[in-house]
Amino acid sequence: MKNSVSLQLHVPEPAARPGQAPDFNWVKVPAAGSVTRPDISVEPGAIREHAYTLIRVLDDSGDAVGPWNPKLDLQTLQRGLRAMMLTRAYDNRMFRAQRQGKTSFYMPCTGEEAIGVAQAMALDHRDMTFPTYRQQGLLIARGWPLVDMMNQVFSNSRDRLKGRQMPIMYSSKAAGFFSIAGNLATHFPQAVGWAMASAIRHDDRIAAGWIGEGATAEGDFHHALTFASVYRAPVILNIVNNQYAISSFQGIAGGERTTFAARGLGYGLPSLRVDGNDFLAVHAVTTWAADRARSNLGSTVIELLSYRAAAHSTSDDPSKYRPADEASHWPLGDPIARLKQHLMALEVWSDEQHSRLAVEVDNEVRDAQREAESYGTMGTDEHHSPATMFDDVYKEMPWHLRRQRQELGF
Amino acid sequence: MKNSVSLQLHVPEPAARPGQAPDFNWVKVPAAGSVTRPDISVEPGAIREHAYTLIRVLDDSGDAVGPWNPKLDLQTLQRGLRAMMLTRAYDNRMFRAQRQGKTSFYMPCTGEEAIGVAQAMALDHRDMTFPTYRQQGLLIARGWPLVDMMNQVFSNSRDRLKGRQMPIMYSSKAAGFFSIAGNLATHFPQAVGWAMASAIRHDDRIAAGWIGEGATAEGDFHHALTFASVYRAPVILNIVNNQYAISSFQGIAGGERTTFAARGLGYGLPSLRVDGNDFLAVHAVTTWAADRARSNLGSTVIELLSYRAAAHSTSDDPSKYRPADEASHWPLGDPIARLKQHLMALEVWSDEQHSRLAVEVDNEVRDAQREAESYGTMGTDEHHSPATMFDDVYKEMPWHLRRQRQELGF
Amino acid sequence: MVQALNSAMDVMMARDDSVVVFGEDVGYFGGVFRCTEGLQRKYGPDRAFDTPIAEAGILATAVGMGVYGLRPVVEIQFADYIYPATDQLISTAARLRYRSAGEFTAPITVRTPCGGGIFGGQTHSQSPEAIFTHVCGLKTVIPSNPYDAKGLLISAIEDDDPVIFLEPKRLYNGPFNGHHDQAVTPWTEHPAGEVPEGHYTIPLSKASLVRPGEDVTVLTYGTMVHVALAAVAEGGVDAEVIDLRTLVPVDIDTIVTSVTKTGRCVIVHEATRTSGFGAELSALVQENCFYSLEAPIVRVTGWDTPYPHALEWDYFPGPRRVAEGLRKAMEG
Amino acid sequence: MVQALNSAMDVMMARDDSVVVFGEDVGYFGGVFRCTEGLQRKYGPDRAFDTPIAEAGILATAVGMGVYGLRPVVEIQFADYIYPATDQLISTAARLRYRSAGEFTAPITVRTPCGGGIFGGQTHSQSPEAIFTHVCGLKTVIPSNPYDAKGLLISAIEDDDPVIFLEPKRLYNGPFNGHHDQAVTPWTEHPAGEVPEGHYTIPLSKASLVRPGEDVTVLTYGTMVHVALAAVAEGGVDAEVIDLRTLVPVDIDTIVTSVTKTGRCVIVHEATRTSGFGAELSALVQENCFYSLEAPIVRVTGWDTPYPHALEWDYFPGPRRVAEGLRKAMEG
Ligand SMILES: Cc1ncc(C[n+]2csc(CCOP(=O)(O)OP(=O)(O)O)c2C)c(N)n1
Ligand SMILES: Cc1ncc(C[n+]2csc(CCOP(=O)(O)OP(=O)(O)O)c2C)c(N)n1
Ligand SMILES: [Mg+2]
Ligand SMILES: [Mg+2]
Repeated sequence: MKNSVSLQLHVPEPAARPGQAPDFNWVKVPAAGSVTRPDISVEPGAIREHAYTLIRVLDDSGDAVGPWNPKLDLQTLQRGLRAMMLTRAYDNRMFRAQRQGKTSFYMPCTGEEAIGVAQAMALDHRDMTFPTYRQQGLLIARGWPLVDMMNQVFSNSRDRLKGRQMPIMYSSKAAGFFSIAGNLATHFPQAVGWAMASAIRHDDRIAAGWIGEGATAEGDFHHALTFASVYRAPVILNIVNNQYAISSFQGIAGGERTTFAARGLGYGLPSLRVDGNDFLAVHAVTTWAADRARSNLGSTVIELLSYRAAAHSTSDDPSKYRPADEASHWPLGDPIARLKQHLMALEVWSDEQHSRLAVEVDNEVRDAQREAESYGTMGTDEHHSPATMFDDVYKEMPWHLRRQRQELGF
Repeated sequence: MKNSVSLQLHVPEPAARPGQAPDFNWVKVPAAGSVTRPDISVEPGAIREHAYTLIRVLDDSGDAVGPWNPKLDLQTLQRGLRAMMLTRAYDNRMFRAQRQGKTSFYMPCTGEEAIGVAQAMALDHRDMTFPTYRQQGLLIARGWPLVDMMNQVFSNSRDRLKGRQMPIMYSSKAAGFFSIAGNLATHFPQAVGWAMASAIRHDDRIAAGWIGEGATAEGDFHHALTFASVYRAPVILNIVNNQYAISSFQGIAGGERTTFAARGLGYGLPSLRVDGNDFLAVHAVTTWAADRARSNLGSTVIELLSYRAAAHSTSDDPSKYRPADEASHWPLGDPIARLKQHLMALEVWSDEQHSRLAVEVDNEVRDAQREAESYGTMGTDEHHSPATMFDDVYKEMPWHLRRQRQELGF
Repeated sequence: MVQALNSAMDVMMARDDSVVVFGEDVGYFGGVFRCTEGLQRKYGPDRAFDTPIAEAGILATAVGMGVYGLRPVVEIQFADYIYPATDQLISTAARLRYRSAGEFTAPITVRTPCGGGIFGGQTHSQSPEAIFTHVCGLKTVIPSNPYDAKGLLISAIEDDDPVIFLEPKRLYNGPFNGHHDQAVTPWTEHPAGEVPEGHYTIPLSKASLVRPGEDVTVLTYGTMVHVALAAVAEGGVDAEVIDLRTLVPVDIDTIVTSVTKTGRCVIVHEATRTSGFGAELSALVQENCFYSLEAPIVRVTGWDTPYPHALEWDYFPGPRRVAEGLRKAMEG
Repeated sequence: MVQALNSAMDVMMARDDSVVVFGEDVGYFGGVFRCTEGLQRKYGPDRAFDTPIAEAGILATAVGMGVYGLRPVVEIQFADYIYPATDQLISTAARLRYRSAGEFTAPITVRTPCGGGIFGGQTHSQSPEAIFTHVCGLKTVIPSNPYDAKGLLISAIEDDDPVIFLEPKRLYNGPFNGHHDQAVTPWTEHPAGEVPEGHYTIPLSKASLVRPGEDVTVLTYGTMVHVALAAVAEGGVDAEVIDLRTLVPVDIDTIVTSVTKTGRCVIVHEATRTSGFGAELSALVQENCFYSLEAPIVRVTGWDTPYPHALEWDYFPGPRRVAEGLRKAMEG
């Protein structure tokens, strides 16, 4: 009845470790334009292959090709480029601010800017977003003031979150940007709940959630997909596969044997895999998924294939676990460079314009930082009074918190 | 950017409610023998369709057909039939025992006997099983004494679990039968952990876990599949889709838009959907999955399509939520009747033999019950001393439990 | 009590269309304890519905709905099954108002049957309230009778903070006093069994003095209120029995006033003892009434073991054990 | 302390090939706090490996491995992230021996960094020990120095019951006494910073009397041991400081002996106050030492709020607050 092979535990290993040459041969990159674009009313079962391929619009020469070309007007493309560059400039300055002791912590999204930015632009500004800590691009693309974001990062006297949250844990009801969760994945099924509520109230707003490929292993990922499928919730479920979860490569999250988009198939949800560094492709699939949601066709799962080009956070040193030059070998390139190339291919953009814009956005960040710093930084003592620490635990402060506030001397 | 359709919440509804005619038109039943049987070394991606079809061996006239025919010898078939009939007789008597006040609770597996029994027979007796409360057939097929099972159900003086667990929460290390969990799904990733341990120790024993289709919605289901996929754990992950989770039909668990076997595809696991009332098909797919596991090819997901013919438990009244005569319309029939038909088609079995066997197994259960009752039942006071309540919380009893035992008077 | 709880949800669903009710088996079937019976028929499947078996998913979607602006009332089928939802409860529901400085809130009510006495064994009998009381941002409520149950549940639903609403399942059908060998009394024979039809509230954080007395204070809640009353009656002690009703924020004034008067205190709960809510009560009493105390505070509780199925009445802190506790407190 | 913990695992992996170590980032990288550095290189990827980000999955597979016969040591990256694993911990790990009457057990050790002081905000600073102490079947251990950390971790790994092993992350690199504005002292300057290389154990359930004294007993553990010592030194009170080390089962004899002698008691922990483990300690002390107590027991704890990022030093119960607590206990 049984053979006598001795069993072995398989522990996934990445293609390359520090000291080895980067190896991305295993990343299959289909030609831009090669994937069909079905109607939004398609039966999910008919497009299962879309979970295993890669939707791409921008080809190697920067031309937009194929059925997923969203045919965005020039102004939209330039807005997108600007927002991505602003996001990168913001990340760079905030990362440095941490090194200068102005904040305790920072997390950049370098290399992943197309995701937050293009998706914000493809959604309606009234739609609700449930991001992770790596979608600052959403807030920036929605035009939220950098100064307000920095106030949070600096935990200063104008920090709307009153210094309570770690840096980058933004929250803005006005911007439709849900309070970032420290506990991975918790927000993902909450996005589904929000969407269910919108459906219960016959509203027309939809929700979108983001999750890292690493965090898909949490139970809450499964809860999100289950509830989204059962109730056909109007929600877009985005998986950002940036290859890493702190030190562990995507194989440890379950990416060795299939794609992350494939997860969605198990729930009967249409699942698209997209080149996450291709602004146009990201915009196009997000629009498709949003249209489905708005048409009561339910939820779509999107895997955005990208690469975390920088450290996980200011506390991390990626050279400890991956080849130092791996980022430059990432086969899908850099989202900003690729959109720039596209605009240049369209002959509406030049290197000079690009350099000028780079200076412009950097100045914008610098000015914002100057203002935010005038309200205090982590090092200074300009923050909210310790008395505020007892507010908002409950709507009304109960007796025991009043007593504790007194104990502290307030 | 958005249309103005007003959103609606979709809440799945079963095909028929009490007072309506049973409706199983939505159950697609492919012909027996129509599904291919790939080699165990097949790439999981090559057999995705196996998650959407139904592997069947017994055809309508009771003949065993097609590539999945396990070609079991007569003795095995008769052992299987007997174990299924013994299981049913056991369930019937224990259900009645609850009505007579001899136990506080009981849960039958009526209609699902092929699952526990055929799977126990396809596994090696040294393999470890992590069942739910509806796989008593496993224990019975492994020849575990009925009296011991009843002692647990009656919480009597011979109950090895010392009256601590609710009836039917069997546990037997000797039988390779893991202690039944009250908290659904918790044991499913534990089965994976056991299998990982077996691989770490280069053992040759594999594990098998069972879960109801309702409980697949728990996070632990997702954890099981993720870890099984990542580490290629030698474990069989069985989903018993018996159409109901107490009162809610499988659509509420996410079965409206796809199959439960399809869940496994999202993790790159080969996933087979099988007629759970077809003893031969269940035996065959289990053997296939066990061979894969033993050959270091990793985990297989199996959806066993069946129907919960009786009440969820003695506390349940299914006529409140489903048509009273639904069971008799279930298109896959009854597992005992179908194996009987097969044996008769083989001309090795007769109605008389069958009736004789039915009496024989019922007598066996009756005798066992008589013995078990002699050690006490719920109503009587023959159970373990209250002093034993404080044992086994820890390996050594700490001071506070010793004091509490004294407080109780021991 | 089942009808009272049902009525509270019915009243609130009728008054406020942002109230939605969901959980395992609560829709068409009306809940395994029948508490949501009829709500789906009356308010439609998008206001009262069944969910997948995923307690974390139930809590998570409830939080998301709360963020949207709804007021979800969810059922966890047994309190023993709330653990998969712990992260959603602690890390998000309880912390959302704080972490967003009041912009996002989760005004949810989590109903769940707790306690033993129905031979449910270790996974249908637990009383996990202490865990919730340790989580700042959560309120924890346990009614002991139908009148309170309805008034407290309406207050919980109207409350803008997340409330864990524990329902002692042994009280669903009558005021059980711990004498398991005696005939079951139905609520109809109990004064608090009479429940007005419409909307009324019992404020959260207000205890109820269910029996005034001079000699010793009994702090308790849920099923044990009735057990304590029985023990007091049988033991002939002039005890003041306080039904806390809300555990956090607890009604400290009522506690302090009583213990200051009696100088003695017995705490009674069904949950396991170590780090149970009785520990917090004991700490509070000794911090606030130290100089009035004439004898050590006594805790009468479930043992620090899982709830054993067949030995459930040896586990349950019945009237005999409460009476012993009273004696101990009186003797000092 | 990081090296001490690493050494404990190293020693045990070398002695007992059933010991396996896993968790998020613990394999190749060696853990975000570097506690498992080098173990994968030394013992291979099937004895020290990375896991998917699923705390419940980590605990569940650990339980399954325990059932098989291994002795898993798992890391939860921050104690704040243990909540998704609550159900596996409470419903299975803690209950398995009981529910199977000893046939199946889960001899697992769950290591996890706890406490604040590194500007981690509300989701990297929590001290959830009270929850585990309420769960019968679990043991809860918190070391306060490298020597103890190694000896206790070896005991935990060798123990046949599931042990929650909380590592105060602010102590990883030195004996932090709460004076956050002073220079960091490394462990090399502390006597307990010296850690023998090989195998040795510190028994579970034995407290350590870190400072004998006559006037008041301080019950504490983890980081707060050092804060309490600083407060005592600065306040000039002759306090007896007890480092509990194991919370459950707690060393009741050491506690009772001390409080009976001093007649006063201050309990110090970093966790939120309400239903914290201080409540249980307070209850135990007053139950066992009532007639010796000359003043109310004082609790000095974290506030009942989430741990606020920028206001962390207003939240942290530092030496000033502990000294105030001592004064209060002395004045009565
Ligand atoms: C519940 C929980 N477990 C662990 C962590 C610690 N942690 C923070 S980020 C991270 C990696 C997440 O990786 P991924 O989901 O891929 O997102 P990415 O950082 O790549 O954007 C981990 C393990 C956490 N925050 N929450
Ligand atoms: C965590 C948890 N939640 C809820 C329950 C209550 N419960 C017991 S059985 C059951 C239905 C399970 O249905 P399914 O998984 O389909 O198994 P079946 O009963 O059909 O065999 C429920 C909800 C439980 N035991 N554990
Ligand atoms: Mg990632
Ligand atoms: Mg079922």
